[in-house]
Amino acid sequence: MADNKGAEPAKPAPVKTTLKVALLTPGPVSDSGWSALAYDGLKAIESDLKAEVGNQEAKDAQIKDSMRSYAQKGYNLVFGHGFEYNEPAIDVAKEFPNTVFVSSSGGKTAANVGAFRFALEEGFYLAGITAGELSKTHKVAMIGGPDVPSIRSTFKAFAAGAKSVNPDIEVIEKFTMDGQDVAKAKQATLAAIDQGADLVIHQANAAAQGVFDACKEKGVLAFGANLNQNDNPSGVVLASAVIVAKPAFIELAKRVQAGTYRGEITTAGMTEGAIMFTFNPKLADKVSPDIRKKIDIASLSIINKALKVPMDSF
Amino acid sequence: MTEVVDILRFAAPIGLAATGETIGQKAGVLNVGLEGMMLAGSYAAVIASGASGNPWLGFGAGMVAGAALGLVQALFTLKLAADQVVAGTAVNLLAMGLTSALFRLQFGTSGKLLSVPTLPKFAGGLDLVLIGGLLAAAAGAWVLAKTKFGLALRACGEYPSAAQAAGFSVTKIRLIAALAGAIAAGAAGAYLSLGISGSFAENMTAGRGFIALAMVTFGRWRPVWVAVATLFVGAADWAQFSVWAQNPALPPQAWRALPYVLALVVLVCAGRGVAAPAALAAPFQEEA
Amino acid sequence: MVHQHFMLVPEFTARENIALATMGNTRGVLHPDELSRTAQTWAKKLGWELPLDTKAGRMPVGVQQRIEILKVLALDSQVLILDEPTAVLSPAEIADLFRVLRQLAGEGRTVILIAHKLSEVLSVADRVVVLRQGRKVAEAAAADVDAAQLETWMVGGRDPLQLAESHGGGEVVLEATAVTVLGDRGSVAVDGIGLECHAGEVFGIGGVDGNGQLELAEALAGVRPVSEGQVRRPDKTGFVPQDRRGDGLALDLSVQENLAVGMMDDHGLRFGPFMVPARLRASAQNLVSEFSIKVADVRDRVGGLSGGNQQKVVVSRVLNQNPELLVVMNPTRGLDVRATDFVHSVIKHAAANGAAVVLFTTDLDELDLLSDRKTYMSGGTFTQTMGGATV
Amino acid sequence: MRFVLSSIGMVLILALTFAAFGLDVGKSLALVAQGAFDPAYGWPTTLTRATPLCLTALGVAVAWRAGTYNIGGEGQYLVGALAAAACAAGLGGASPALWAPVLLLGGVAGGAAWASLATWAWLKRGVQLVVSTILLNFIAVELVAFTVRGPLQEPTHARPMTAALPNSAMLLQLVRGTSLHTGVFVALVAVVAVWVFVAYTRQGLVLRIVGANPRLARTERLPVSKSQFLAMAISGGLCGLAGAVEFSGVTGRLSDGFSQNWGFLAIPVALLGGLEPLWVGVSALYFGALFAGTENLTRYTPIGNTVVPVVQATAVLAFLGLGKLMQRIRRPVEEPA
Repeated sequence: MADNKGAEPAKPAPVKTTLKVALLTPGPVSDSGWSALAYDGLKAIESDLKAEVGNQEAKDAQIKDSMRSYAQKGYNLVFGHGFEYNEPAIDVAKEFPNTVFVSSSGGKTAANVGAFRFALEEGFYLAGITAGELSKTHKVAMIGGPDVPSIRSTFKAFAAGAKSVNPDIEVIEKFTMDGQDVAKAKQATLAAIDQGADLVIHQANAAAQGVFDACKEKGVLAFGANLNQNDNPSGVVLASAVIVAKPAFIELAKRVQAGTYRGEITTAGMTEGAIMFTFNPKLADKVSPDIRKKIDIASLSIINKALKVPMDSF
Repeated sequence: MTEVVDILRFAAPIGLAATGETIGQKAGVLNVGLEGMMLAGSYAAVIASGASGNPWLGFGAGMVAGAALGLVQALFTLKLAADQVVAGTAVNLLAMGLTSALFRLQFGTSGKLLSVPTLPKFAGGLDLVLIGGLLAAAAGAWVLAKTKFGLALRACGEYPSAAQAAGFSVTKIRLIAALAGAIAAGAAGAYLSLGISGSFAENMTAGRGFIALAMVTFGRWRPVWVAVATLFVGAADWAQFSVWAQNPALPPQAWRALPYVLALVVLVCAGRGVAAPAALAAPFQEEA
Repeated sequence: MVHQHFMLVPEFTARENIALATMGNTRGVLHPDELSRTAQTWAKKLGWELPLDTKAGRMPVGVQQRIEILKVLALDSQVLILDEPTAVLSPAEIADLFRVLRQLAGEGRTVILIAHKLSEVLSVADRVVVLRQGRKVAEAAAADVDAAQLETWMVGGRDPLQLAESHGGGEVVLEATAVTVLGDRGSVAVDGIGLECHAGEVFGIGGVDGNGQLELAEALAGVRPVSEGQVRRPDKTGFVPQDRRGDGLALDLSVQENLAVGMMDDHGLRFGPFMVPARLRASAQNLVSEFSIKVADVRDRVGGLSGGNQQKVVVSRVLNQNPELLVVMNPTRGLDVRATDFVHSVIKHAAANGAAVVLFTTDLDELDLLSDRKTYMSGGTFTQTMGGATV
Repeated sequence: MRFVLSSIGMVLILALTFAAFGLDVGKSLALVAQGAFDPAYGWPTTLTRATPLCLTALGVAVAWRAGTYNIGGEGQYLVGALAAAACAAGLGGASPALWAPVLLLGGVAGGAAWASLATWAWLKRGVQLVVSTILLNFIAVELVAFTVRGPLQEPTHARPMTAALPNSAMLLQLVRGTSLHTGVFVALVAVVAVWVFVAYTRQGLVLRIVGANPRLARTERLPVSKSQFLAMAISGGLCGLAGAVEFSGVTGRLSDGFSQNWGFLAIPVALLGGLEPLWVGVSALYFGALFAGTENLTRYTPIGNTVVPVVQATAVLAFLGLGKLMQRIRRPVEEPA
C-alpha cells in the first residue's frame, strides 16, 4: 500500500493480480440502450483483459452498499453508469483508497474518483442536422424515456443541430417517464407524428421498439440511439448516433490496471472515436449527397474541435 | 376518429384486464397478481409469435400464460385459503423475475429490441382483438346478469354459504371466475405486446395491472362502468401526449397524475354507491 | 332444509334467491321468472304475499323465512327440515307457519321441525324425538306426552325457575318524547313514540320483527340518533342487541377482550392510557365464573363458544357495568331452555336491583313472564295488539 | 421451532431456485448468507434494509388491525420522504441538533396527512380505501417527480433530485463501512411502541374492537370513525416515518428512484407477521436478510437481479403453503362445536 505523504494525495497502486472490475447501472442491463452498452463494455474488459467482473442494478439506497461491497472484495475499478454515482463515490472512496470509482458524468473528483462521459450529444447534433435538412413538415420529434439530465442534454444537441440548418424548425419533445414501457413510447411517438413530426429520434432504451413501430405505422423515419440500431427489423432507422463503449472502457480499465489513473473528468466523443453517427446503407437513397456532405463537414469540425456541440453539465 | 381508435387501442389492455377482474371480484376473488399475469401474457405472446411467425398463436400463448399463473394463484387462494393479497403479490414477483430471467437467457444479458409479427389491423386501426374484446366484455356482462352461471357466480361473491346451500361448489365457481380473469389478464398482456408494441421489454406492463384493479372499483363492479372508467383513464392518458404539447402550462407530472386525480375527484363527488361484493377476498372453506 | 341462519343472498332480490336455489345447474340462460313460478304458486296457495323484486337484505325476517320455505317447496322436496324456524317469528306468523306445515304434512310430505320451544313442538308435531348431546333420548307420539315430560327428557329435570320480583314505581329513568327514528335506508322506522321507564321495572315491548323495534331500541340505547323528539337516558345505559354475533361480539377476539369492551373505563383496570393486563384477566375470570360461562380459557376466541355462552358473554358484559337503564332485545332467541332461564333470571334480577329495563321481544311468553308493564309495536308506533292476535 | 423449520425451508427454497437458474448452489447460498449475516457488513445491511420495511409493515399492521385496509403505504412513504426533504430545505442554517427530529416528525406528519386524505374520502364520501389509497400512490409518485424537478430541485437545477442533506444532519452511521444508521433504533422503538399501543392501551383495544367488528363498537358507543381515522393516521405516520428515516439515514436525497417498493412489500411482510407488531418486526428482519443476501448474490453472479423477485416470490408462497398446512393440523383442536 503506497501511502504518499505531502501534497500529493493517496492514489491507487498498479494492479498486480487479476484485475477486478464492477459495473453499477441505474436500470436493467438488458435495456438495449444506456445500461446495455455499459454492460457490453464490461464484458469486453472481461474478455480482453482477462478481468474478473461483477455488475449490479443499484439505485439510490443501494448505491453505497454496492460500492463498498465491491471495494471490500478487492475490486480495482467500480464504474457507476450515471451521474447519480458520482457523489456516493466521493463518500465511499475515502474508505477505499485502493479502488478507483468512476461515474458516467458528474462533477466531483478525488484521487481515486473521477467521471467519464460519452459525448453522445455530438451524434445527436449530427442527427439533428440530418433531420433539419430532411423534414418536409418542419417538425421533428424527440421521444425520451425517463426525464433525466443526460437525455435532456442529448435532446438539446439534437434540437441545436436541427436549428443550425433550419432555424424555423419546430422540435417536439415528449417523455414517457419509463424506459421499459414500449406501449407508452409508441403512444408518445404516434402523438408526435400526429402533431406533424416526420423524423423522430429517441432515448427510450428498451422501449425504443415502440418508437420505431409507430414510425413504421405512420411511414416516417427515425434515428437510432446509443447502439447501432440501423438494422432494426422495422426498417425505419435512417441513421444511428452510437456510443462505441468498448475501446473507452478498455482504455479506462488499462489505466487503472497500470496504476496511472488519476481522478479526473474526461469526455469521450467523436475525437476519441467513442461516438459515431452512421447512416443505414439500406436507406441510402433517402439522403442526398448534399446532406451527406454537410454531415461530413460537421463531423470533421466536431472532431477538430472547431465546432462545439452544446452539452449540459450535471 | 383516429383519436378515438387510438384511445381505444391504448386503453384496451387495461380494459381487458379490468373486465376480467370484474368477473373475478364478482365471485369474491381479488386478483392482486393481475400485473404479473399481464406481464407473463406479454412475454409468452411475443415469444410464441416470434417463434411461429403467427401472431394469433402468440395471442393464444399469452392467454395460456395468464391462465397458468392464475392456476398457481388459485391453488394458494382457493385450495389453501391463503391471503389473496399476499399470494397475488408473490405471483407478481414471480412473473417479473421469470420473464426477465427468460428474456435475458434467450436474448442475451444486454437485451435486444424484439420485433415480432403483430396482430393484423383493419382500415382505421381497429383489429380483431379490439372488436373481440368489446364483444367479450359485453358477453361477460351478459353472463353475469343473465345466466344461471352468472347468478351462482355473484352469489359466491356476496354470500358463498348460500351458493353452497343451493348445491354449487363455491371453489369450482370461484376457480372458473379466477381463471377467466387470469385469461383476460393474459390476453391483455398479449394485446399490449402484439396489438400495440410488437415487442417485449422487461417489466413492460409498467403498472397497468394495478391501474386495472383500481378501475374495477372505480367502475363500481359493473362491467359497463368499468369499461367507461377505463376509457376515461385512456383518454386522459392520450391527452397527456397530445394536449400537453399545446398546453405546457401544467408540468408533465401533473398531466400524468391527472387521470388518478380525476378518478379520485369523481369518486369523492359521486359519494356512496354500490359496495364491493360482500365476500370479496374472503377465503371460503367448503364444508364436507 | 331451512337453515336457522338464512341462506339468502342479501344483495339478491327474492326472485334471484329463489332462482339460485332452484335452478339446479349452472348451464344456460337465467329465467328468474320461470324459476320462481313454482314458488309463486306455492305462495299463492299458502296465502303468502311474495315481494319478488325486493332485495332479501331489506325484508323483515318473517318474510325471509317464507322465502326460505318457498325455496324448499319449489324444489318439490318431499322432506322438509326446518331448523328453529320460529325463532324470529311473531305468534301470528308462527301460527301461519304451522298452518302451512300441517297443510304440507297433510299432502303427504314429511316435515322435520327442530325447535326448542316445547309448546310449539306439541302444538304442531305428530311425533316427537328428543336429542341430547347427539343422542336420541326419547321418542313419542305428540299426543302421548306433555310439556313437563318433554322437558324432563330434554334437560334431565330441573328446578322450577325462580325469578326475582321487580316492582317498578321508582323514579323515571328513561324518558322518550315524540321520538322519530329513521331506518338504515332513511325511511321513518319509529314514528313519534313517547315512553317512560321507571327504576326497578321491566317494560316489555312486543311485536313482530321489522316494525321499528330495532330502531327504537338503538335510539333508546343511544346507538342510533333520533331525527325528531328527545330521549333522556342515564349515562349508564346498557344495551343487549338482538344480533349478538353481528352487533354484540367480536367473534375473532378473545372472551377476555370481548368482556373488556365493557370494562375499559373501570379505573381499577386502567393506568393512564394503559390497560393493566393482569387485572383485566382477573376481572374477566370473575365474570366468567359469576355467570358460569363455559370457556376453557378467557383468552379463547369467543367465536368458538356455543350460542348460549356467547349470549352470556354479552349479558355479563352489559350487566357488569351496573347500568341504570338496560335495553334488551330478543335476549333468548336461539338459546336452549337452560340458557333461556339463566338470561331471564339475570334480567329480572337487574330490575329487582333497581335498574330500569326495556325489553323488546317477539316471544309472547317471554313478554308475559318478564314484563311489569307491556305494550306492542306495529308500523313504528305502539298499539295494544300484536300481529293480529288481540291481547 | 417455527423459526428453525422456516429457516430450513428457506434454505431449501433458495437452493432449488438457484438450481433452477443454473447457478452453483453452494456458492450462491454462501453469497446470500454472507450478504445477510457477515458480521462486518452482512448484518448491518440486513438491518438497514429491514428498517424501512419494518416501519411500513407496522403501519400496515396498525391499519389492518383496525379494519382500515390501507394499501397506500407506498404513497405515504414517498410523501413522508418528501415532507422530510421539504423540512430540510426549510431548515437552512438551523442548529444540526434540530435536523433529525424535525425531519422525522415532518415525515410522520406528511405520511399521516396523505393517509388522512384517503380516510376523509372514505368516512365522509364513502370512497373505498382500497381504491383511494392506490390512486394516491400513483399521485405521490408524480408529486415526487414534480418536486425534484421543481420547488425542491438542487440549486444547480441540472439534476432531478433534491440537494444533498449535509452530513451533519444525517442520522449517525452506526457501523463504519456500512449504511447502518441510528434509524434502526427508530424502527426498534416503533415495534415496541406499536406493540404496547395495540395490545395494552385503551385506545389500542378500541382500535382492535373497531377492526374486529365495527358493529360491536357501534353498539357499545365507541367512536368508530374517530378510531378508524386515528388508525389510518398512525399507519400513514409510520409509513411516512419510514420515508423520512430512509431519506435522512441512507440516501440524503430525494429523486425518482427513491422508492424501493418498501410501501408495497410492507403488505406481505405485515401479513406474514400475522399483523402482530413483534412478529412484524421479526418478519421485517427476515425480509431484510433476504434482500441483503440476494443483493449480494446479484453482485457476484452473472444472473443479475432477475433471481431476486423469484426467490422472494417462492419464499412467500412457501410460507403461505406451510402456514396453511400447519393451521389445518391445528384447526380441529381449536374449534369445539
